Amino acid sequence: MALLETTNLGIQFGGLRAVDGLDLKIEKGQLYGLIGPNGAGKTTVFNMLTGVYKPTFGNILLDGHSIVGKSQIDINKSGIARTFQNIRLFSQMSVLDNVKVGLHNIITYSTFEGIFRLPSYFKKEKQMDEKAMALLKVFDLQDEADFLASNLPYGKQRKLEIARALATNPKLLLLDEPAAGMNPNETAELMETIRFIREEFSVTILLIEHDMKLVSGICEQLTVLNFGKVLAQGNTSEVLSNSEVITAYLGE
Amino acid sequence: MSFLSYLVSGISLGSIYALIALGYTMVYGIAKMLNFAHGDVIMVGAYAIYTICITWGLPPLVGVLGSIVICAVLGVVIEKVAYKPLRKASSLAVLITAIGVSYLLQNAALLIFKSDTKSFTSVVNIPSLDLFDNQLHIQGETIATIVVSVIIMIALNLFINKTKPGRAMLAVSEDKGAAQLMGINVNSTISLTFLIGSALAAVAGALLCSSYPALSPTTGAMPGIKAFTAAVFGGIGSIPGAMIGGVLLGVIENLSKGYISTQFSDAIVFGVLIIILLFKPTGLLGKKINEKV
Amino acid sequence: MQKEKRQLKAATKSNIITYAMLIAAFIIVSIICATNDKMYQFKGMLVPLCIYSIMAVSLNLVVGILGDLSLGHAGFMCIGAYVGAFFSVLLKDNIPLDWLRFVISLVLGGVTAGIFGFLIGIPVLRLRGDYLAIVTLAFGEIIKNIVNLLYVGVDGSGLHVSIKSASDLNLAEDGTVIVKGALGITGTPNDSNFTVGFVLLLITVFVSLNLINSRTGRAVKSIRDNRIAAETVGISVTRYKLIVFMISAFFAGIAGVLYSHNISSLNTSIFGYNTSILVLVYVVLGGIGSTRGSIIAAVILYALPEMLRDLRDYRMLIYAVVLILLMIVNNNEKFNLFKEKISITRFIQNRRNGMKGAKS
Amino acid sequence: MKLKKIMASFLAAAAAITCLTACKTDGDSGSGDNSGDNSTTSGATLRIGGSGPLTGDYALYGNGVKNGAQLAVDEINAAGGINGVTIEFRMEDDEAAEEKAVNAYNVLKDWDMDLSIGTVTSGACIAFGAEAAKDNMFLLTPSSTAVECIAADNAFRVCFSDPNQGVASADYIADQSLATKIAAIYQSDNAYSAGIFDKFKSEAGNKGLEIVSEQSFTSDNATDFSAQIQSIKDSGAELLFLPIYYSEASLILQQAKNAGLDVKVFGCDGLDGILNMKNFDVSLAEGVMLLTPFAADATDEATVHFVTEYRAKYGDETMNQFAADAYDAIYIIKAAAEKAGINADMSASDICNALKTAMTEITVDGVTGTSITWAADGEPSKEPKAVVINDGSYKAM
Repeated sequence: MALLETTNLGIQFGGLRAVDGLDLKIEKGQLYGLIGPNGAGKTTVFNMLTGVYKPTFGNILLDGHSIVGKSQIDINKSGIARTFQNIRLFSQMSVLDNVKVGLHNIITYSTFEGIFRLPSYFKKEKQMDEKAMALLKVFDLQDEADFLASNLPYGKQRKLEIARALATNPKLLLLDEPAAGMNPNETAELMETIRFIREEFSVTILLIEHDMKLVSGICEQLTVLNFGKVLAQGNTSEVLSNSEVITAYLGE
Repeated sequence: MSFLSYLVSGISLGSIYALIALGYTMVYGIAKMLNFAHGDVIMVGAYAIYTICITWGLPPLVGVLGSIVICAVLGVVIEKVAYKPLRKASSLAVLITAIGVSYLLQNAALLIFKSDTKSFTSVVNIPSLDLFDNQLHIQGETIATIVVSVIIMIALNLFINKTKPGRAMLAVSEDKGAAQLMGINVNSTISLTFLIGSALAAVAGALLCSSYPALSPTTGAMPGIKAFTAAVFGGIGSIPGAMIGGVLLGVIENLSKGYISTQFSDAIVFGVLIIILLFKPTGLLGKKINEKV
Repeated sequence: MQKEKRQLKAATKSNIITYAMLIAAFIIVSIICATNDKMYQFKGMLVPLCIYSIMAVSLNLVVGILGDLSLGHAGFMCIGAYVGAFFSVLLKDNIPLDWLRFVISLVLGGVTAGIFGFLIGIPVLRLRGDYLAIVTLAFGEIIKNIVNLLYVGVDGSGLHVSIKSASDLNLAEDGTVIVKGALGITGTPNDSNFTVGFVLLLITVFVSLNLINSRTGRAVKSIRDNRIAAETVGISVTRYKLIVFMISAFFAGIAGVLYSHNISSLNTSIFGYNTSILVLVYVVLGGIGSTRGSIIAAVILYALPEMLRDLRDYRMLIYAVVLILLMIVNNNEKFNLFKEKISITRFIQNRRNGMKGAKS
Repeated sequence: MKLKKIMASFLAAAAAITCLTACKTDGDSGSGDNSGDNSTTSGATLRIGGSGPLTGDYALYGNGVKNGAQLAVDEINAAGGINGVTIEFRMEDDEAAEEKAVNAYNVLKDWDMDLSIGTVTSGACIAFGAEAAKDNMFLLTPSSTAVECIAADNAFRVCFSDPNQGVASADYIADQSLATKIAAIYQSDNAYSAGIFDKFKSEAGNKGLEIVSEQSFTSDNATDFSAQIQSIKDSGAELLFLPIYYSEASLILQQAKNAGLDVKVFGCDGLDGILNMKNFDVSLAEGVMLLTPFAADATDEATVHFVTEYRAKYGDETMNQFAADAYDAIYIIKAAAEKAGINADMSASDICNALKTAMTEITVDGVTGTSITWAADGEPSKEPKAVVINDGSYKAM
C-alpha cells in the first residue's frame, strides 16, 4: 500500500480551480518531487495535504486512511509535517525551543505538572532537550541552540524549519522549496542532508522545488503540475525528458 | 413617532461618533496605530471654539476655522514629537504613548481651563424642523451634523481616491516600504494624515458640543472610546466602515435605551458589538484577512 | 550538551534574579516598616503595589506570552473583588478564623474570575488584534455595567438578588443588603496586608514563570510567534489560548479579592477600561513578555503619582510627560545601545568571560 | 538580550525614583504644605486634612471643597485661630477613587494631621473613613452623602444624607401637591444619585405618587439623553425628578427643551451650581425647583459674605454647594473645638474624643443652614431649603 495516495484531488477558489484532479501515489521511503511553474498550484497541494485548505473534491489517503476534513493538528499527529515556502519559524523563541515545540505531541506532560514542577517535568524536559539537541546536530545547528531563531542566517533558518518538522516524528515530510535562496554549495549540502534524514528517520519526503539540479539529483519520482493539472508523472529522468514538460515548464 | 424620534437622535449621535471614528480610522489605516488621544483633540478643539467665540466674542465661523487650524497644528505636533520617534517600535508602545498624550492633553486642559463644566453655545445656526404635526422634532444641530458628516465622508473618499496626496496615503497604508521606493515621502504623508484627522476632530468637537453643550477637560474621553468602538465595528481602516459603524452604534444605543432599558444600555450596546464581531470578525466593512500560507 | 545546559541556565538564572529581587524587596521593606513608626503613605502603598504587580504579571501572560491585546483585564479583577468581598461579608460572623475565610474568599474569587476568563476566551478565539482588544474592552464594560446594578441581600430565607433596587429585594426585617448597586459592598473585613499580598505575588510569579518555561508555555509562545506554523506542528490554538485566558483571569481575580479586602468600600468605578489600560501600560513599559519588568514597571508607575503629590496640580501632567518620555527613550536605538553598555548583567558576564579566559 | 535591556532600563528608572523619593523627603522635612499660607512649626498648629477629586471627572467638586475650606481657614487664622491656635489645611487629590483616598489619608497622616474633613465623594469617604475610624481620627465630611460614610462614631457630616434627600424630595412634592405622575432620570453608577432615587422611590409609593418613567444613565453614557426624554414624554409625566449633578442636568434641560418636553423639574443639591455654569443659558433652568442647603444669591448675611469673599479669591467656577459645605465644615470644627477646648498639644485621638462629645452639643449657623445640630450618629439636623429658579436666580419657595 502506498503511504500517501490522492485520488482526483482538487480545490476551487471562486471560479478558479487551483488544483484539478490530482492523482498522486507516493510509496513509503520515496523521495518525491512536485514541480511546475509559479502559480501551478504546488503549495495549494501542500495546504490540502496538511489541512490548511479543505479540498473541494477528491480524497487523500494516508496509510490507507482518509485525512480529508481533519484538522491541521490531527493531520500532523497522524504523521504529516511540513515546511513553508516563506519561512515560518517561532522567531522570538530560541533555536532549541523551536525544535522542542515540534516535540510537543511526542513527549508530553500536563500544564499542571509544568507549573508545579513535578518530577515528570524534569524527566520529560531532559528527554526533550536530548532529542532536540540530537536533531539540531543533524543540521549542524547545535552551536546556535540558544540563539533567537530570527537571528539565524537564512540558510540555517531553512534547516531549522526542517528540524522542527522532523521533531513531530512524521511519516511524510513535505518540503516547500527547501533550497530557495541558497547558493550552490549550500544546495549541495542540503541534498546530502535530505538524503541523510530519509535514511536516518526513515521518512518519506515530498518536496516542491525549482532548482532542477536538486530535483534531478535526489528525487526518484516526479509530478509536474501546470495550471492545477498534472502535466506529467513518473520517473525523474523520464519526466524531465518529456517534451511537453520541457515546453511548458522549462520554456524552450 | 417615538421610534422615528429615537432613530433620528440615534443618527445624530451616531454621526458625531462617525466623524470622530473617521479620524481614528484614517490614522489607523495609514500609521497603523490606535491614536487614543484623538478624543482629547476633540476636547481641545471645543475649548478653542469656546475661547474664540465666547471668551473673545468673535463670530462662530471664526471660532470653527480657528479651532480647525489649532487642532490641525496640534495633531501634527503630537505626531512629530510623540509618535514619530516610535515609528519602528511595536504597535503597543505607540498605543501607550498615545495614552500618555491623552493624559497630557486632559491635564493641561484642567490646568488652563479649570475643572468646571462650561456651557457651550451652538455654532450651528439652522432652524429646527418639525414634522408630522410637531410629533417629530429635528434639531438644527442634528441636521448640520448629519449633513456635515456625509459631506466630509464623500470629500474624504474623493480626496483619497482622486488626488495625488490622497493616493500617496493609500500607497503608504498598503505598503510603507514600497511607497517609499515609489518616491512617496512617507513622513509628510503621515503628517498630512494627522493634519486631516485632527482637523476632522475639530469639526467633530464643534458639532459634539453644539448638540451636547457641556464642556469639561474629560469631554472628549468617552466619545473617543465610543468612536474607537465604532471604527472597529465598521472595520478599522475603512472610511465608509467608520461612517456606518458610528451611525449604527448611535442608533443601537438610542433604540436600546428607548425600548429595552436605560440601565443596561452600555451592556446591550457592547453585547451587540461582540455578537456582530463574532459573525464578522473584521468588522462590517473590514478587509477579510486571508493569511497566505 | 554543554550548550543545552547553558540554555537551561539562562532561563533559570533570569528566574532566580526575579525571585531574589522580590525577596530582597520584601526584606528591605519589612525592615523599613519595622523600624519606622510613621511613613504611613509608604506602608499604605504596599498592598496596592502587590495588587497591581499581580495584575501586571497576569496580564503579561495574555499580552506578552500569548500576544493578544486585552483591554478588559480590570473586568476580571472586578469579578474577583465582588465575589471575594461578598463571601467575606456574608460569612463574617460564621467563620471564626479570619485567615480561613480569607483563603476561601481568595479561592472563590480567583476561580470565578477564571471561569469568566474561560467563557470570554471562547468567543474571543475567533478574533485577532484590535478586534480582540475591542471585544475584551466590551466585556469589561458589560461586567461593570451589570455589577453596578446588582443588589444582593440576605435574610432568614436565604439570598435575594435584584438588578433594580434594594427595595426590590423584598428582604425580611432582619435582612441585610450586602451588594448595594452603585454603592457596591461596604464593610469588607480588612484581611489584606503586605505579607499576604507579597505571598500571593510570589505565587503568581511562580506560576507565571513556570508556565512560561514549560511545554505549555512554549506552545503558547509558538502561537504568538506564528499561529499557522504552530498548528502544523500539532499545537491546538484553542486549547492553549483558553488555558492562558483562564490562568490570567484567575490571578486578576486574586488581585481583586486582595483589593476588596484592603479597602472598606468597593464599587465598580475603579474597574473601568482606564484601569485595564493602566495595567497594560505597566506590561508594555516593563518590556512585553518580561515578568520581572512588569512588576518593576507596576511599582514605579504606581508609586510615581503618589511621589509627585507635592507637585499638586501639576502631578498628573508630569506623570503624562514621564510616561511619554519613557516610551520614547525606551524605544530609542541609541539609548538602547547606551543601556547595553552600562548594563549590570553585561558587566558581570564580561567579567566572568574574562575570568574564564584567564583560567584557560 | 532582552533581559539586559530591561534590567538597564529599570536601573535608570530606579535612579529616577530614588531622586523622587529624595525630593519627597525634603518636602516632608519642610512644612509639607504648599498651599497653606501659614507654615508655622507643627507643634503650635492644628492640622486639618482632607481629600477629594482635584483631577479627573469630579475635579469640580474637589476643588470647590478645597477652596471653600481654605477660605474659612484663612479667615479664622486672620481672626486669631481656634482657641488662639493657628490652623493649617491640606487637601490631597484622590480622583474620587477609594484606593487613592486611602493613599491620601496616609499622606495626611505622615503630615501629622490632627483632624480631618474626610473626602468629597461617598465611595472614597467610606474607604477614608474606615481608616480614620481605626485611628480614632475625627472626621467631618462636607459633602459625602452615603449613609455608610459616617457609620463610625468618629464621623459627622455637613450635608444631608442620600435617604434624607430622597425622602425629603418625595415629601415635598407630595405635600405641596406639585404633581402625581413623576418621571426620574438618575445616574445608575453613582452612589449619590442611585441612593437618593432608591429612597425617593419607596417614599413616593408611601405618599401616593406614581413613578411613571424611571430612566437612568451612566458616567460612560452621559451626553445624549434624547431617548430618556422621549420615553418620559411618552409616559405623560407631570414632573421630572433629577437627583443628579448639574453638568448632566444642564444637558438634560437643553435636550428636554429641544424635544418639547414641558414638565416641572425638581432636583436635589447636586443641581446647585447650574446657574454658575459659564455661559449657561439660564432660561433653560427657569422654574426648576431644588432642595439645596445653599443658594449663592440668597441675601442672608452669611451667604453674601461667603459669596463675596469666595468670588474675590477663587472666582465663580467652583462656587457651589460643595464649597459652601466645606466652608461651613471648617467653622463647625472651630465651634466644636472651642466648645471642647482643643489645643494643638493634644493627640489626634484625644481631639477626636473631645470633638465627638462637643459636636452633639453645638448649634451652628452657617452658609448651608441655620441652627444646625448634630446627633451622635453624625447626621446634621437642619431645615431643607427648597428654592425655585426664577429669572436666573434662586427664590425661596
